[in-house]
Amino acid sequence: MAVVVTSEPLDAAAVLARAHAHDGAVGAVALFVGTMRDVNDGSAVAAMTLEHYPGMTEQALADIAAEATQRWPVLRVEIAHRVGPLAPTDVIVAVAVAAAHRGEAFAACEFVMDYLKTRAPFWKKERTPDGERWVDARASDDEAAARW
Amino acid sequence: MAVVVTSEPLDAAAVLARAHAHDGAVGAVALFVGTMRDVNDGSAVAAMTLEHYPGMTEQALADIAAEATQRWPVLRVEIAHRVGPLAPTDVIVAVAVAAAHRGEAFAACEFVMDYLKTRAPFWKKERTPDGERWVDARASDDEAAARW
Amino acid sequence: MDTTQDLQPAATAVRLVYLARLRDAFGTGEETAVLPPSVRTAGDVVRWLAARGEPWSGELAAGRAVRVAVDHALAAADTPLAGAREIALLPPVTGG
Amino acid sequence: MDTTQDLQPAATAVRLVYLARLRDAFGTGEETAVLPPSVRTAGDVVRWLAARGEPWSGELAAGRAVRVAVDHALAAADTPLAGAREIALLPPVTGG
Repeated sequence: MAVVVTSEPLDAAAVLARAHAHDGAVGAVALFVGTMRDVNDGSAVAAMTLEHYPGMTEQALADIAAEATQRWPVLRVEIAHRVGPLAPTDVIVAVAVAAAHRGEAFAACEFVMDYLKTRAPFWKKERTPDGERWVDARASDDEAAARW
Repeated sequence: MAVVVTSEPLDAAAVLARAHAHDGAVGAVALFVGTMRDVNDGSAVAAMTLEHYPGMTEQALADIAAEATQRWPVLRVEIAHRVGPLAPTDVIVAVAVAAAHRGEAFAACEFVMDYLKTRAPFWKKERTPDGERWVDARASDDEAAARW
Repeated sequence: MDTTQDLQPAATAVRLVYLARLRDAFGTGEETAVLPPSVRTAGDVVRWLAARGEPWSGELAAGRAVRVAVDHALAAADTPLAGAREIALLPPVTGG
Repeated sequence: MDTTQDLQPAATAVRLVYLARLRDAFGTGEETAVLPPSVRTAGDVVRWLAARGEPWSGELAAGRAVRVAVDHALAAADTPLAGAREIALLPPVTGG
């Protein structure tokens, strides 16, 4: 189980490989990759900065991974999150969950994403033709997290 | 949208990359990777052969991908499935779905796997210390597919 | 010549394909057969083959999970065979 | 010296941290403050800061979505501050 917060480009394939870990007990790996879109709420987005709360961020992600491990029989949870300046198509987040079977891998991966989206201290600031703007939280994210 | 059936080792990262396609409209990619375990139903499994029904296989996978594209607003569905002899930890299947948002990427990816597990003509034959055996279908797979 | 034959569609040969466990059980992966006119649906094919006796009767007994693909598409028991060129018998699939 | 002061715990300074939109609005990312004894919970901190007037009152008005982290852990409104060293005010998060 590992958590990475970095301002370097993220390699989703490396996150996937760490979760699978060449482990013969693993039958399923669910990977989610969040990437930067070039449009949001109807505006073109040229660039983005991801701010976070150093010190709390790593702990929040580790807590979410630990919670997933408690709720489902998973073998490994890997979370990597980018911070700092990003360009469209860049990877923002990669979450990989390895398990014996696919049901728990999918569920735990989706759970981690839903919790991360509502509990991990990251904030997106977009640069659009009209200037910079903080991204608003989505009600649908709260609803998604409330499912679990 | 692409379907690959191959006896060569699968590269899940390449499947992921094809789904994302460096496309600024993509905000989410869900990837599932099924890998060979070294144990099943309590027996050590040293090797496996994946048989399929050439001619039908590609069509069945393409139909499943098309169905996912109809049901959810997804941008790309990529399916790659291994056939022939496999060793533990080898990738059996990789399914990647790209979408604007994560909910539909997760749902469509899980749907493709559930349908693939019950409708695509693949059969696993395992080599165990007691000899070769065809793997039995799981009732849980039928239940998973019936959800959609 | 029996004139009632003229009322039936011309009998054409179909390819029958047996996969995985069924191929092992039947000792062959495929054969060519001319189906009798009474065999009109995917379900009819299974019952017709089961009537051959063992090992067909055991593997294809009512209640055994066998699926039929007609020209590479999964069929239901009542799917008509009209014009089919290849009919495959599939044990429950276990890929992925 | 006022003897009633002796009944209160010794006032200690805490670090107050403001993130993202709140940092921009307050014009500062952090400050050190000595909280009055009446400020005992995470919710109390928000109300105490809101009482400073604008821009605090607007950003921290009742009903605005602001979360509090006490020593790096998300807190509920009634989470006690006892012994807290760093209290952060977070707008709704938007990562991932």
